Amino acid sequence: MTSNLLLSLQITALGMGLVFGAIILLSVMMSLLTRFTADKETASDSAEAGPVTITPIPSPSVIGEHRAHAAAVAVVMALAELKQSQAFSEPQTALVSAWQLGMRTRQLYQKGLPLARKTQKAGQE
Amino acid sequence: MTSNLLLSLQITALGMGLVFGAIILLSVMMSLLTRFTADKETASDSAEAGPVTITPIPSPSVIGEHRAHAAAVAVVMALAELKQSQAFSEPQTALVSAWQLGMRTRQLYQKGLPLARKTQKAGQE
Amino acid sequence: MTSNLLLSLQITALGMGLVFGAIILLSVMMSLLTRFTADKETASDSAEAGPVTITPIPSPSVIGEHRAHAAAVAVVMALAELKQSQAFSEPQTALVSAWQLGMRTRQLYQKGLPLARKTQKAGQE
Amino acid sequence: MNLGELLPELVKGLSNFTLGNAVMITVSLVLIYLAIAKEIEPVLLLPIGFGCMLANIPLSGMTTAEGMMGALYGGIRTEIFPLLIFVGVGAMIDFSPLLSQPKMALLGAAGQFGIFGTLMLAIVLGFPLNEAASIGVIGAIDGPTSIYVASKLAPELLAPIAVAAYSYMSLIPIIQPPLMKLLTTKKERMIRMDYAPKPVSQTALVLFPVLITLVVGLLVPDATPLISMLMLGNLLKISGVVDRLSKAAQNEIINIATLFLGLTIGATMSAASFLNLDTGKVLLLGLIAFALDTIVGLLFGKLMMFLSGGKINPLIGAAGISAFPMAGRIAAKMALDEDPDNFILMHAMGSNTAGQLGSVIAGGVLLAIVSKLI
Amino acid sequence: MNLGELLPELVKGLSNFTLGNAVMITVSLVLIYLAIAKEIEPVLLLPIGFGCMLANIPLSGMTTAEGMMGALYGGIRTEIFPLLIFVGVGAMIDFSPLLSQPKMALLGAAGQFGIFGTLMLAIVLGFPLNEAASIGVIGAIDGPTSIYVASKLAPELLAPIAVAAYSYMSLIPIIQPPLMKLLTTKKERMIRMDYAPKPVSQTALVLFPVLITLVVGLLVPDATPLISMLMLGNLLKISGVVDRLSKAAQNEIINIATLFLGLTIGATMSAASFLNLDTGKVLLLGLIAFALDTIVGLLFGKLMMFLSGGKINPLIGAAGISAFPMAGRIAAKMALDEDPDNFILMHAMGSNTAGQLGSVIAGGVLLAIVSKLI
Amino acid sequence: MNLGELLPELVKGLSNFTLGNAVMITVSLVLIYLAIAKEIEPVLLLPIGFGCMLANIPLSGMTTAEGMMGALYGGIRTEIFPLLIFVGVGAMIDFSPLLSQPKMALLGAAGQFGIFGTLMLAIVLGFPLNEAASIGVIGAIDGPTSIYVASKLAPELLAPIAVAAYSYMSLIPIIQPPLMKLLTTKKERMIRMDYAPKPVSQTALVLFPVLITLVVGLLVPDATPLISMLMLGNLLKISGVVDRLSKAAQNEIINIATLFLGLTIGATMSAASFLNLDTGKVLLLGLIAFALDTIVGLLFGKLMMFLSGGKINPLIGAAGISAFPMAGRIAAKMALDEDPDNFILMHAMGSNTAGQLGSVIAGGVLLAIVSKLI
Ligand code: NA
Ligand code: NA
Ligand code: NA
Repeated sequence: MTSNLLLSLQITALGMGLVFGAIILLSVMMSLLTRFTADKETASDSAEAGPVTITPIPSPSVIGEHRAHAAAVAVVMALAELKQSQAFSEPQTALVSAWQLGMRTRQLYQKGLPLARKTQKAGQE
Repeated sequence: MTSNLLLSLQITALGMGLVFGAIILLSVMMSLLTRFTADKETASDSAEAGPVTITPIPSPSVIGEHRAHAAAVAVVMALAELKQSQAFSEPQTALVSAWQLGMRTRQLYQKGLPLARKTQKAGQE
Repeated sequence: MTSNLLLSLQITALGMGLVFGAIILLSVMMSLLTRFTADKETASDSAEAGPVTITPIPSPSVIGEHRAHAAAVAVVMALAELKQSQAFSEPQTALVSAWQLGMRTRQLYQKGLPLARKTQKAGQE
Repeated sequence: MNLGELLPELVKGLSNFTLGNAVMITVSLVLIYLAIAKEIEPVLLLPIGFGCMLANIPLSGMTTAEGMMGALYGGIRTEIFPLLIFVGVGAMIDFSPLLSQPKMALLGAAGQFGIFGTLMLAIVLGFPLNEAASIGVIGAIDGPTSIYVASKLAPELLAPIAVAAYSYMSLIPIIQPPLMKLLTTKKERMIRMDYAPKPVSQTALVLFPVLITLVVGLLVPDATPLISMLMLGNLLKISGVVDRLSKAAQNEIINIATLFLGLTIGATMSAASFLNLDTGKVLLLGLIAFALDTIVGLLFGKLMMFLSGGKINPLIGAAGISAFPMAGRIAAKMALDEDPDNFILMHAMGSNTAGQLGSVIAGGVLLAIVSKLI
Repeated sequence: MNLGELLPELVKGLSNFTLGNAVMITVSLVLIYLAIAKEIEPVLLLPIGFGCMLANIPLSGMTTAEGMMGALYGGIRTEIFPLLIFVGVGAMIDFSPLLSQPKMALLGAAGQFGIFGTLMLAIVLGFPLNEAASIGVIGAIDGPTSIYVASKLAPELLAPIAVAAYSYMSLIPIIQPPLMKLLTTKKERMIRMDYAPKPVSQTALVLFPVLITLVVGLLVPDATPLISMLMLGNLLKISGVVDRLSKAAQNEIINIATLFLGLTIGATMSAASFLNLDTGKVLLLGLIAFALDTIVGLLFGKLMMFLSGGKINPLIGAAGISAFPMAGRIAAKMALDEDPDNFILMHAMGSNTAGQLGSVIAGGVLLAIVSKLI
Repeated sequence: MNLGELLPELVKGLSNFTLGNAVMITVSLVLIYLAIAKEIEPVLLLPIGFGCMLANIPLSGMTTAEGMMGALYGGIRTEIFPLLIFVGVGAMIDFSPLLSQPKMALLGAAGQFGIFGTLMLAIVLGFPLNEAASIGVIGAIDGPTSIYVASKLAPELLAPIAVAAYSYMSLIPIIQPPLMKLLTTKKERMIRMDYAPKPVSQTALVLFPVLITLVVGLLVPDATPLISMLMLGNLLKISGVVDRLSKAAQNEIINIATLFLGLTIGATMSAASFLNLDTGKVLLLGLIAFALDTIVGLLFGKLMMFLSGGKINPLIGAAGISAFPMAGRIAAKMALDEDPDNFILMHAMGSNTAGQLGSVIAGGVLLAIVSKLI
């Protein structure tokens, strides 16, 4: 019993140690990762990335602009939602046809046939 | 052979008896169920319930209103269909983003940011 | 080794022979198939058939019309795409409700209830 | 070495092709034709027909235990395919017409007589009890139930029973109307039914599947898998809180299960196992069961008409056999043909959904009795 | 023969119905009620409740090895269901808030103390080590991880642990706020956190799941299945080049896995296996683990507050327990309630996603240590 | 007890990490990079790369028989994954260009020579017959067929063969154009092809998959599984009566099968099994098979050009190798590059779909001959 308790104490110490060790390693890794991959056009990127991506904006200290930030975030979110909604409602086209269509489209843009181009758009909406 | 026939007769008697017994029990259960759960705003309820729900309306005896009833039913059906069509075409949003977005929305409605609210709507359409 | 090589030569001869044999048979089968099933309203058919169906049009030799042909093809493709996109975004209605609704619709068209008919349309869009 | 010895290997397909294969492939082509050209239950007859074709291409290896069809057969042995289909069907059924007129339920019991009547007939024809029972269930024109019972009691008859259960569904507009005209007078068919049901609350609709599962499960344990999956699907839909699951049940789950079930059933239709007198008898007896179900349903409908003092249109009795939802639709259509203002669809669907419950219960009862006797 | 001898067969359902079954069916009805009426994690509690109901209908045969639930149980034995759910969850998680503030990760480590604290407590209460460890993991309020660890270390406790892990998720708004108020001052809860993260590039977001899988996999091999499937889902989404797969993961795959997992877990809740003192202890200890996780998380949050000179709002510490994404949401809500202009959602989600990583790592660490010791 | 003895357990991941693992993880990162950054067949290379990474994390237990990957491997052993992918591919193929110009089919036969040529080469290099045959099939650049044949004849080479078959698909724009320029004159590439096909009726399009299945199945039974699933998918789509199934095939079924297949294939790429000279040889020979296929296809195209009196553009010969639909696309692009008004896409796709049939038939023929000889 006491031995068990002792054992469990050791497990706790060891376990929490390992968890903290691993997490600290990960957090170092993350800072390096973000540092070495930092780039400009992040906002657009992450907005495209998916519905749950938040655009990091250097946030001001003024309250009013706090609101602005929240608004910006919400807008991006909503747009992302919207994006996704389209992504979902748009036909999951057969790859094949996609390829063929894609190719023909190229040909047509080269020569520009208004009719075809119009239908094209319809096709993608 | 005759013994087999006799047996099958017994099975039939027993089987039909059991089936009727069970069904009668169920029908009693159903009447109790509907009696004890009866409530007002059934129409809306059932319309939401799904595409195949029929709105029970105390039906009149006049023929003309028979038509009316059928019309009403059909309308409810059509609306249900419509509802469902929206249900289906709306993005199956990632739960996470749904939560986060939902929360931000609350915040924004508290402060009321027209832009955000507009985009919001777009997001849900 | 040489025996192996000999063997592989035999396999190649035999294998290519069988492949050509089978393919030739299939190509004969195909010509018969198209000959005996030829019909008129192919274009519409194939457009309905799916996203990757191409409408064969007796093609002229003039270059300009070559373009026209490609355009036509692309249009059909785009339309097919469009069709499919609708097919995908429209609710995959429960068969049951589809049946019931379908039936009611018939009844209503018989008697013509504008309201119902309108909602109907909405339901299907 | 001499490749000459390879020749038999290279023509093994043709050299092992039997007349029986030819016949069965013709059958498969007919099934595919009916599915595509006549749109008869295409979602099932097309895969069944295609599977049948595969089963009769010699030495393809697809129907061996290691082959694809052999692997998919596990979905039938464990009954997972028919049960998953029931989850999807349950999510598409609406029980409110039944809930609002509980006495309609009786029609769902009467509509099962053909099952037992046919069982007797099959016994007389010399079928063993387990096969006779499986054949009778065809009368319910209820695919998953028929397949479930057959795979438990008489797997050797699975193919013909499944084919019958699904293809007869399409014979409803051909078989039932004449019987209706034969057994009911125009006057009876014109009976208007006031539609003044008790209002059905959302609560009742949600409690319904739960209670049905409990009551039927405790009374007829062997019916639990079928009834519970049907009710699970219904609960997923009606609860309104698990849209993702309800849509999954109505789409990916039922679609995939249907495709695989069809292929696997078809793959059991090898000439060896399918081409024999029994198959013919099964198909014929199934037809009789179907007709008997309809007849007794109609007669019981007339009985209720008398008891109700002519307030009940006997046509709805024919919807009690199950064959959901076709039978309910046809009954309403018949009434409509006699009088374009006679709408009994609600009542017919009530009887029809009751028939669905009835046939599942009957299937469970048969399983219980027969598995005990054999 | 004499049908009399059939009677026992016909009432077997009722005659085998035990008081225990009645109790468990009541439990199942409560779970279904909570799922539908209170919308508490309906996607899981509804199937769990329904499966529990089925498991307590005597002789239905569904939970035998040949039955449907028996067959589906393979998805838990092979851990495929929980892992597929993680693929879907991963495709729904956004790690950018964490990536932009890596030090938040520490909160995800502190939030796992309750797991070990509860392990100690369970040992004291006399649970064997393998069960004690499985119970502790409930503290993460992370269903798939709890199920994964339990099915490896103590399958006999799978049902109560799964039920706890999923139903406690819904207790977060009830359990955490009081603890937050108790352990933090209004002034602390009102701390504003400047949100000036390092910008996160698409490249970083794509590399993240790959690196996490490698690092965690090499450090804690036993955590690889959980972490890798979570990261695979995330990679499918964030890569942006495999929309079909990402959508499949977020829809058909997770929906089907969730439905089957819920049913199967529920089906393990037979009276025989569930109705005993241990279950009560497990549920209670799980609650303690949950509370301990929250408390230590908050205290660590306060520590970071002091170290940062009051720049960090301690509330986000409570989000480090995992319970993704509810805990993060609640923390932000608390701050908002004190001051409608105090937006700490980004920070809370950073801490919350770190908690998700932390609980998976803790689970793996426990598996490694315990499986070695027993 | 002394926790010291736990240390080896805690560092087992790192202590068992071999140089081979490091190399293979690098390989996996390259595959993932190509998939995401270069968008090279991401739907397959991403899962394959990720699976490869998992297979080289020591002691994760995922690739053991009880692990997730071990369980999923059943989908390859039973060939269900590649066959389900073919169902989806079939639902995406349009055979009307081929049906409208049946003589194009011949190109699909010529395009398979590389398979046999490479088999000879592999024999010379000392590969046993079964492996040589599996390697040759890479030439078809047809993933499912390559995987199907390899898993039957030489499962030990499954990983390199699958990787080659899928990654070479992306080399088509790099490998084929030079060969085309080398073997054809600009004048030949500029040949215009009148597109005056026989009209193709819906009936023909529906009968096509059925007849192909029957004819190929009877001639080459070993090709039945592949050809029949390809044709089943096509029939589901073209029949137009089973939209639910056709969509299921084009979406949930193919998506899930693709994800699982990719992961499982990748999981076979452990350092032990993948890092050896044979793998290098396989990859190289696969490349040769690919090139040979293209060359012979082009030469046969020229032959047809001469026989037709210059009416046939030899470029479409290169599309006969299979590699559907990339090869067809490239051939048309080459013609377009020479003359922006030269549209031979219809003809190229005709030849390309014929190549798809040809490679399946060639695969079946090899299975028949080789399995008889070994
Ligand atoms: Na019946
Ligand atoms: Na935790
Ligand atoms: Na080839």
